[in-house]
Amino acid sequence: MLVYILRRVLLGLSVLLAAIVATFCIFFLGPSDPAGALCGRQCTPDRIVQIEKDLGLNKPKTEQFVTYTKGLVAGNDLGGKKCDAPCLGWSYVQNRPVTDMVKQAFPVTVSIVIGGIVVYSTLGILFGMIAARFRGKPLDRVIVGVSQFVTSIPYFVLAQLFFLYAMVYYGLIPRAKYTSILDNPFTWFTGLLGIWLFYGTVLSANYVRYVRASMIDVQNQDYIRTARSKGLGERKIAISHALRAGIAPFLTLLGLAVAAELGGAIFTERIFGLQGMGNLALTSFDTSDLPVIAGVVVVGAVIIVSLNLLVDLLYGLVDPRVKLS
Amino acid sequence: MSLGAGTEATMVADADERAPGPAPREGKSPTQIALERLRKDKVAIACLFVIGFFVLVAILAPVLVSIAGVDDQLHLDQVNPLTGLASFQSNADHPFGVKARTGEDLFYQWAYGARPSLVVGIAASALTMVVGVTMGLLAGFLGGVVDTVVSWIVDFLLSLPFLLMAIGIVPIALQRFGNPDSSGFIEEGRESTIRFIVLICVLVLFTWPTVARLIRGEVLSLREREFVQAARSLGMPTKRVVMRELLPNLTGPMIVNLTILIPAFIATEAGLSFLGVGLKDPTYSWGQTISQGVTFFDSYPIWMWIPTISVSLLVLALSLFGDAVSDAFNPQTRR
Amino acid sequence: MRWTTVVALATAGTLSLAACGGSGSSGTNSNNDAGASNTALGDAYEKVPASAGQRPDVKGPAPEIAGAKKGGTLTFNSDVTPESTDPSTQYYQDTAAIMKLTTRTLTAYRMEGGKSVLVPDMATDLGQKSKDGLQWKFTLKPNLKYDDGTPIKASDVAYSIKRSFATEELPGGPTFQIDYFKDGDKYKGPWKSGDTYSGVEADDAKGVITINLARKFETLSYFASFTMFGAIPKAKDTKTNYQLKWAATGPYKVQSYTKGSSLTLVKNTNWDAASDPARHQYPDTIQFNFGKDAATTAKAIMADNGIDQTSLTYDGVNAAVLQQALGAKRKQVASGPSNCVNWNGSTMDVNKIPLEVRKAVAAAWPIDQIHQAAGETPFDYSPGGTIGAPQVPGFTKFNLPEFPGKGQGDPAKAKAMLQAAGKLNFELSYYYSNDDEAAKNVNKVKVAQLTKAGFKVKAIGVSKTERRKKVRDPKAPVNLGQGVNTGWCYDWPQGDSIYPPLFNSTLPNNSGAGNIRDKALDKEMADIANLPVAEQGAKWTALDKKILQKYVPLVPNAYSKGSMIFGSKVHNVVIDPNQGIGDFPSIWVG
Amino acid sequence: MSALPATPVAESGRERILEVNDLQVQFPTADGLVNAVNGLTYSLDMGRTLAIVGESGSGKSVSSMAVMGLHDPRRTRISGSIVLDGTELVGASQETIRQLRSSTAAMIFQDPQSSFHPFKKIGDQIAEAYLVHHKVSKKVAMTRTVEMLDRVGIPNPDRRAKQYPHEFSGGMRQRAMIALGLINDPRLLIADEPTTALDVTVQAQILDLLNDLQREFGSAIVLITHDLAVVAEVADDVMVMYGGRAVEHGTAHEVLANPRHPYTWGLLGSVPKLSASGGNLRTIRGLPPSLINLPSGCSFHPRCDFSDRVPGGLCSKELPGLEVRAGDTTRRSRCHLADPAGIFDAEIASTLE
Repeated sequence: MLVYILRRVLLGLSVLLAAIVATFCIFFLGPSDPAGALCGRQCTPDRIVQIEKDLGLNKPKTEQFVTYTKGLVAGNDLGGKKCDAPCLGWSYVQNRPVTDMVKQAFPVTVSIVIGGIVVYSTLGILFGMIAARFRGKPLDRVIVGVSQFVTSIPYFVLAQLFFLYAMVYYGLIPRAKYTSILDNPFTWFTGLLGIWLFYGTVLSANYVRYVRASMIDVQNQDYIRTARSKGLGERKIAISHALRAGIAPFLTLLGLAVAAELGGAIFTERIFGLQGMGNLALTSFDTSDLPVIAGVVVVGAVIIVSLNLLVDLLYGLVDPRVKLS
Repeated sequence: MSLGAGTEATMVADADERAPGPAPREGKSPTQIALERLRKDKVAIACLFVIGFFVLVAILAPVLVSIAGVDDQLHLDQVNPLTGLASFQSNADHPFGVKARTGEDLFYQWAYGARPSLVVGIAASALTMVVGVTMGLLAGFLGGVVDTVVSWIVDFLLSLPFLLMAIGIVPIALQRFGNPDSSGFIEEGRESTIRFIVLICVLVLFTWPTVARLIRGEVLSLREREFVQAARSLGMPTKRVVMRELLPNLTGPMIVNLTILIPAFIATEAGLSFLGVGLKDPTYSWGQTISQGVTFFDSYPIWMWIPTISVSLLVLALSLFGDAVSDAFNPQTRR
Repeated sequence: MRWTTVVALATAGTLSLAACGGSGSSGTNSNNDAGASNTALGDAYEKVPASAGQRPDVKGPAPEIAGAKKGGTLTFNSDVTPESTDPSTQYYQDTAAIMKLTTRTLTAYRMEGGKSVLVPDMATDLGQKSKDGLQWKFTLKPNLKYDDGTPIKASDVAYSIKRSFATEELPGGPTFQIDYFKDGDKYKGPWKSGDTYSGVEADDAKGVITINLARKFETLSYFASFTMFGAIPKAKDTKTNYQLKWAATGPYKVQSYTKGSSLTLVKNTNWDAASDPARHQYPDTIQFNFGKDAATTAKAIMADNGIDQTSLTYDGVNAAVLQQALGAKRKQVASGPSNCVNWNGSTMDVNKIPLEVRKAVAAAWPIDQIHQAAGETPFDYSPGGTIGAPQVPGFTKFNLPEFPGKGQGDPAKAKAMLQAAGKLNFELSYYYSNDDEAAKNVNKVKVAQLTKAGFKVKAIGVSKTERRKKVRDPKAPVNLGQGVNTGWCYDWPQGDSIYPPLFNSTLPNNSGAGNIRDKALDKEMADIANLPVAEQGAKWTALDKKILQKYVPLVPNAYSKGSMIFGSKVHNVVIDPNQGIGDFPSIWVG
Repeated sequence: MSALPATPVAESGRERILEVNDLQVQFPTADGLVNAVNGLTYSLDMGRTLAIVGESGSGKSVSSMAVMGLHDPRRTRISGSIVLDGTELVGASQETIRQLRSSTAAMIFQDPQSSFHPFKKIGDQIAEAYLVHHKVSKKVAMTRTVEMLDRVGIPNPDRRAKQYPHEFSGGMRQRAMIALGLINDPRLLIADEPTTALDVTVQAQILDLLNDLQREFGSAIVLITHDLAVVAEVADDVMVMYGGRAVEHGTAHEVLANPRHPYTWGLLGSVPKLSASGGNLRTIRGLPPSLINLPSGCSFHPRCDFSDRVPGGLCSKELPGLEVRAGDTTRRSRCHLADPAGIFDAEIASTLE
């Protein structure tokens, strides 16, 4: 198991490093004018030169990359602007370390995503199992039909309508609000609950059919037949034999889907007005604040890689066979 | 000891006896059998009609707009300058209404908007399949270093946040490949072409790894199967093994995947356009229209609802059809 | 130029954020139809008298607002996030309005029946000027305190001013102090050049701040209302992080601030109402939420449920609620003139376009269509045909027949003018943002109309960011829409903050309007600026007329308006005509 | 269809454990109704071993699974009668059937690789079966499990019980499967191809084991196989199935040495012989019948080389009954041929040597 974990961690690290290189290449080697953006309104050519010097933009790209990577590990001092590790660079527009901005946005996005994962995993597995159990019956048809329907409507339209009708016009669900879990776990929970329920429910529609197919597939497995031939009751078979096997592929899917969830969080943050990483990226996109976008992408990659790692480890717990591979 | 080579294959399949699979029939490939099943599936046929309808709309867009007598010009006189909205939702001149303020015809944008949805959906998923299947085959069949490298690339690409990357890549690609003239002028047509290509590339780039992973898994299990082993031990060239033995057996998962990808891409295109990094004028797309119209969903509902319903219907039809295809290939998961 | 959202609000639903702070848009009036049905709104503007200028004798406290209640929470939602809340660098309308709640300044505007007048705030008067006009003294009122109870010293104010010279560490603020103050170009702020600066001196014992000038600055009293003329305790200065937690001197102090997301203000118990003639302290808590989608915010406020009843937004009247705002929910809208005048991309390079052609452009300019295509509404503008804003004290509003400030333009007449000048098919070239829905629509209108008028049009679509650079590029190979191309928002209500920044010949190419190079004009502007403030208005009016007629550097399109929408339990929302945004300290809930 | 009490081996004195009468199993599918078992009748006494042989799709597994009640009742139509140890299973409640599983009738599945749950320890999986039917502690059940693992010849049973299926070799897994089958001392053991996946030496060991266990417990065994050598070694009786019906049913000696049905001939003919040096294997021509559209008359007639010897095209018109034919005493067969024994002796026997 230890070897397995080590291997996974190493793989994750190598992937992360590559993600950093790729991000750097895309965002810093591309044509852009960071100094011009940072220069502001009383801009003179001298000032641009000075800013470029401050930010090290006049140096060769390879050196810039080394500086960037070094900043991630050990921090940087950009022309008197102190940028502590992990330094993701300096925001041209906001005149702040990117790390500060990401630090602010990070817990918001992670809260949304994690809460969403809990809700949609629960609902997805629950409804998927129910549908599989009542395969071909009206209940199954209703569940599958509704999930088909929900997944077909663009998420952002649903979110807008939900926000306006459920939260604004009729006030059925309290307006979303983020408070740090460290400040007040209770308001953190109540503030995000509405979003989790909505986001999780909509997303679960994607997984209901998957879990259902997976459970049906499991039902057809030889070992379920064996369990039945032992004289085990159906409930016991469903919970102790089928569920465990049916969840394994779902876990894999979960790992794959984290990237997509981060995307979903962008729409969620935007529409529900939460200042997470997606909103941060969009704002920075609008002001061409490339270091911020790059920072968000790098941190996004970290989230994906670590959640993937977590899923892999969980998978290792569920399926004893992976320890060998 | 066995009953002899002639019955070997059927004996292997004996395990399926309990779960009644397709009854053996002479001279029919799994694809043909699946097609036959599809033909009998009423839902699948209905979905095909819906899909066909939108394909026709896309192809016949110029004809449709000329029948409706609408164009892509501004019609400032069509809207109330005070509220910016038209007084009608739909009339004979503008069956799907007009946009706020500018009075641009929405039927025109809807008809032409069908094109990018379908083209993106089909082109991107076809490309994704080609790349994904190729890489999956290479990794799964050749194994060794190739497998390690491809699997690593797959892991790497899947670790990048897709939407964030898309948001970043689009403007950069525009600047890099836009070839502006001395005054920074990028022709409108050129820009929308670039956006189109970038969008497809981004979709393909971040989706092929999923396909490759799946195909690799399939190939790994197929590789151990008797007929492939036999073909290899007989010294059949790799290319022939792949083309003759592997690919035909991958048809099922490939088609099923394709039917999942197309609606997913159509939905993604709409989402990206909503975020402002998808397609832009003069390439109309439903996602764009939705994102513009969603503000007015209560005061001018037709603006948002027509493209929303169109996208939803198309995606629904495509995914139901996909389910039907998947069922046809794999009756075990049949509803 | 105070920074504001001069560009029209992006069409709803798109996720683009306006780059600058502030409220609404800009504009002229629509066609006659609209004008007729819009009389009420249009006239509302006309009724606003010119701001009454300066009232040096006003003392605190501010007169109670009839019926105002204390208590409650007031919530602001905005799409836009403040760029910097550092008092030394802030230069945005919205941020200024927010910081008026927390930060007292030497002078301040206060609302008197819809008029905005300049009154002494922390200072006892509007400044005492020496005979040669090169030295100004401001005396602090006694017993002023920070929110932690420590006294405010004259040197704290001086320190705050000195910080504004540190443009490298704290970029983005106003720069008049660099231009006007003694050695302003040499002093680089307290970190680089040290604490001693001959331009700003303080005497803590007497509570006097002395400002030494390099040249006459008749409107310094107005400039002294900027937040850089507040007070910053040096011991608590955290340099670039001061913007995240700043010491309060006004009726409210910062309870928590998450940059880009939210700001919570609570009552400052150490604020002395008796000495403050410009502010009230009604709500217990004032909450700001930033980065909220404008359309949903607007819909929520109009729906008027729960917390939205005590919420408001300064994002303007979003198109999504326009119908309601014009009809049933009219009472939830406050709209009034702002400090901006709009010319919607009509700046013409006088060196590249011959005068006759410029006149033809003015004749053809499709003012109403542009407003409509940009999504500008009666809440965003009223007709206007001058460069200066009419509420500037002493300014007399006028309408030249060539510059009606409204209407659809006359392409046929323009074509005839071109023909007469032998300039048919003259090429007009300009940049527009092709990633902005409204800008693209406006461009379509322009191309159609100008082509009809016999011009050859080369419209160059670039990204918003790219365009920001291009329009200021001195060498840009285009002749239309360069420099200060959308319009101008004055920093204080006097001509010296309008005309010289636009037409001075010493300005770099494309950083003013029209690239006029005329020494005589420079002299004329300088002469007017050196007159006492009270005498300037009429002279600027005449100059405005002269510039329009002689140079035709731009086509005035509209006087901009500021608009706010608010829930039914929000009261006394009045737009400050000098800021284009509501006067936050006088709003109450209940 | 014969409605006679159908026991070819009338050996009284032994208790009858299983009696299957006119069993029909059908699966409705989108392609049509699959007739997997069509009127199967047989019975089995304690202490005896019945081998069921036939090609894929002949219904041998389906009929045995029906005895265990393992078909999904929602997607299967079963009619006829299955009496297991005195209990009628067709139409019985799931709970009744559940009680009988493993305790009265146990099944050993053909693919031990997939028949064990991959995520659970072998010992736990076997002990689970004991716990269902015995009110004992987990510890007791585990002791019993280890005992059974030892019994079926698994070395280090203590350690092995704590391992996962993937850590077992094929033969070991099969032994564990048998241990699972026998843990509740079932009166009837159904072994579905228990040796298919194993190499020959292991095969022999497993078969010996089954034989030993049968002797020890006196259970009845139904052995489903396609391996006629295995049949010859362990079976008392043999039933040959084709198209969901029994076509020949008799003692092992009768059926293997003197088969009376052309299909049995075909099966025997397709067994590779050690003596035949590189000679072609004989196979049965054609493909197994479609279970949706069974051929009219005798299901085997399209593939039968001898149907032209039956006059009047009777083979394609009328289904022959499963009857004791002239010259036989106990064995029953389903063929229109007037003198199958003659044909076998004259034409077939020589080819089988």
